[in-house]
Amino acid sequence: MQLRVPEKLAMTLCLLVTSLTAPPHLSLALVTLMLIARRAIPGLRPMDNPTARRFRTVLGFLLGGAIIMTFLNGVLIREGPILFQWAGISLYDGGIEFGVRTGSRLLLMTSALLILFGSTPLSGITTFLHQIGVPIQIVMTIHLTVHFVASMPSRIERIYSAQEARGAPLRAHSLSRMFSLMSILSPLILSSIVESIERGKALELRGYSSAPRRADDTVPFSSPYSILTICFLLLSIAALLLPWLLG
Amino acid sequence: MAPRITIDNLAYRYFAAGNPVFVGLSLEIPPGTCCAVLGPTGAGKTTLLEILSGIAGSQCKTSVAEGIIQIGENQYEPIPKATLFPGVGLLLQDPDVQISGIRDTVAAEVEFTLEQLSISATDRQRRVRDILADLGLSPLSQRHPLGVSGGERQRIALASVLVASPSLLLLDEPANALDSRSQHLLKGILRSRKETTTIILTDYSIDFALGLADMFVVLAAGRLVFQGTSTDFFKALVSMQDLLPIEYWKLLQSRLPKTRVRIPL
Amino acid sequence: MSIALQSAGFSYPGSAPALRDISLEVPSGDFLLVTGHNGAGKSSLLRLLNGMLKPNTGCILIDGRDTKTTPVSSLAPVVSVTFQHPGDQIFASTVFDEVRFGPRQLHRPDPDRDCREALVLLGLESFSSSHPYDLSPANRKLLTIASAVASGSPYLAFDEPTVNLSQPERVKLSSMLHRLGDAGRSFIIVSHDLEFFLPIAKRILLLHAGRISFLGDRRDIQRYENLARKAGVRLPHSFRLRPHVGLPLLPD
Amino acid sequence: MSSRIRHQFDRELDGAGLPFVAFCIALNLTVGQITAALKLPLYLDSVGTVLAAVLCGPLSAILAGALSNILAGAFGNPSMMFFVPVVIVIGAFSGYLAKRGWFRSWYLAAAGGVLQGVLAAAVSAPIAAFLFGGVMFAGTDVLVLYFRSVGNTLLQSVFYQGLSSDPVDKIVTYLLVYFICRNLPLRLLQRFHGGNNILASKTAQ
Repeated sequence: MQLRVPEKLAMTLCLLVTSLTAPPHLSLALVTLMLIARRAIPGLRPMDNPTARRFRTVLGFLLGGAIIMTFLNGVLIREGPILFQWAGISLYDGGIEFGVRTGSRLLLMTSALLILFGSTPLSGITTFLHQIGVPIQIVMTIHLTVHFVASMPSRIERIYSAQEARGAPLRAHSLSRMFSLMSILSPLILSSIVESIERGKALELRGYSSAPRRADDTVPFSSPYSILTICFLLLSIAALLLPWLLG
Repeated sequence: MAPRITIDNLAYRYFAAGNPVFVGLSLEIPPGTCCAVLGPTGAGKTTLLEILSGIAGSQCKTSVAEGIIQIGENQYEPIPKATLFPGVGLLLQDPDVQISGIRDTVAAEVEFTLEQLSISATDRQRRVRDILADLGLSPLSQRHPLGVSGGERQRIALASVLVASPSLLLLDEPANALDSRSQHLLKGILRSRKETTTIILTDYSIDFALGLADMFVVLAAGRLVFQGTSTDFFKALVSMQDLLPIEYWKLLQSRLPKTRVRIPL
Repeated sequence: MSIALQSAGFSYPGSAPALRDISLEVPSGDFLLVTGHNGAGKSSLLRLLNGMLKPNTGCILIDGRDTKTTPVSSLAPVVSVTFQHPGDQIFASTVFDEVRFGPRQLHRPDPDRDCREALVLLGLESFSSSHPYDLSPANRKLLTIASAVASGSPYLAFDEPTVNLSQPERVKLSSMLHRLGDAGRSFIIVSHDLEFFLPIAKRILLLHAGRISFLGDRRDIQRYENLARKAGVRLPHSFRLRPHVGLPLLPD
Repeated sequence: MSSRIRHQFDRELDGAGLPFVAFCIALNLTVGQITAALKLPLYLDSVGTVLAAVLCGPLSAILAGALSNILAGAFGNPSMMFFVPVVIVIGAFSGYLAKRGWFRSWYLAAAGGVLQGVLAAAVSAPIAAFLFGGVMFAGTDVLVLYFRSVGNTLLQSVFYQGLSSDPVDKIVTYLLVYFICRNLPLRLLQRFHGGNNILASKTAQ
């Protein structure tokens, strides 16, 4: 089964709404379901190895964090009956329950979003956004941002070396490091402003004008609302009403 | 149709209180000419191109201008207020900036220019294919536009300008940062466009313009020092000594002897 | 005062060594031109010199101090390294403040005087209250060079200082190099621009695949030329033609 | 989108504005690398938003903020997406301050930073409390737990935790933006739609 972008977006929306309203065991069940779907459904598989690796790290980190937070909550939030007592440390039911609820919610949200962005190229999402009428400026900004983000670390590194070589106190006590912040941020912003102006010229010279001259003949959007999309949207509404349904 | 460019008594400054970039500049460039604008740093070469392309009028909100500019049939008083896309194309000095970075392949990057015009998708793709073939970029069409060599990047930038078929093509220091092979290639491309396009390019030294430009304009500190054919330019260079910074004049002089033999006198 | 590299080697984590077994001494008053193909290790060498990178093998002694144990900030008064892109360091709102930053950070006794002298040396004195971004790109490049000069470090290292400079700025740069060279300052210059630097350099270092392929006096240029051709670096035309018209390879 | 907003949006995101807003977003997303390298206990993750507010205008700032969090969510920490309302408030508020001329002197900018910090803490507290139970998987979680264990409600605890860090962070952000923009040459300032926010004070000097 090949999922298309609108279907995946509707599915993610549905999962996000559910994560906010569903009880912990349902959330955890859905997380498991998503993990299976990520392997089984081609449209949800990660695009490449780094994405797959990131998925595993983030989720693993989150799981570990959730367990620690649940424990800490159980110790520090003294509500409800004591579940467990050992060497002067008491675990309270209220805290544990709160921890489990928050942890499962975060797990579901994170896995839903990670699967969406791990399996869909950004250009697929932006094309969809443009087709449903999001202004072209926003779509272009997203693409340019991704382009800039990729070049940022090496740029910061270059500025850092250049300023350190001039004697900027980048490793001194914290007050002078505060001042050094200016000597790093300033060149970064100044050179980017100059670059933005040049890029802006190039864009306008190639016909970009902020008053939109939208190409009306972009590939027509065959049918944005497939049965699957509608199902997921309806499910989202159902999920919204979940607390009321469960009483 | 290649347009005739007439600049009449142009005065320009970036701020009302700032130093003037141009004072009383008048120029005439016949249709289908390749005109080289020479001059030392700060002579106003880039500003002239930016004014003609309309980008100065559109972006420099505090600038002050006087005079009349005529490009083909259109008259602007004093200068164009918005970019004259697609009739006028300007290739900026730094090709990396001209490549927008919002498209993943060379073909899509070049096509982006046409998306601003109402042209059908099939027409767009045909024009992109043609221009890439013209500039020898067809093998790169599916590569990432920033993952190619410097000379190729500049040709991609040029393709993204030329694909809109401007009848006035402006090039800012196109020879900068190009090795001699790429320069040769670029010259060939420009020569083949002379019929249909008026070309104005700036060049710090005259190496690139030699053998390509039919007309030379020399600016110094915003004033016109010379305008005329290449033959006249070589004759007049001796008399420009007092009008140009001495180092720059020497540089122009030093570039001449090698080529003088080629000029039929 | 001297800089000494003792069989220094460096590799970025997880990749092949960028520099291998580099032994080199730069005595006071030297003018060392570092050449080599892209990726031959030239910029790594510059970063090793001011302690930004620490050698994995061997050691680097700057003024007798090991860079591995000395903080970068106390090496800066000895070696001042300037990188290629002016945009990476310019942050002040006037040319004067920009140039004064270095001498101030290095606690020089009279930063204002250092700054004025450096601006005069590079012919930028008339711009001292301009905004750096109101200068032409070429003058902005000279501005970064002036910043290094003003820092008063006896060793000045530049990465591709002639890129983007046109004739008048080149003249200013070369007069600065001559005057400071006569005053006893030492230069380490990484550049492709042999046409500009061969006539003024004292020694030439050729790096090839992270190793020293040639290190010697500029008078050994013939031997350099043979090795350089193997390393994919060619002498500029204007030099290669000289022997054909009966001139020595290098002008004196 | 009403036509007036649309018009303002088009004006702010003109040729130079669009790449600059993209840069501001990239700055928001990567400024953490700088503070980490300098070992400063600051986030500064709205410095790009405030910069866009001053140089381009309020709508650009809102866009910069919203896209920063959405992209941060897409590429790293998905919970960032739920704080989009917070950054929209930050963008709108700083855009408003810029328009009213709060970036014309350092003390006004600092005062704006304090207000912004309190506002940010107030808006993010309900989201952090009700959606995440105050758990953000950061060092600050311990602080929230501390406030709770001494008897505050969850919402209060999250708000106090926000108050302990946000105002300082925003003061530094605002001052940085103030000093950087004040140092811009007129030639560059005039290219931006919001350049007038500072131009007036510069030409007056």
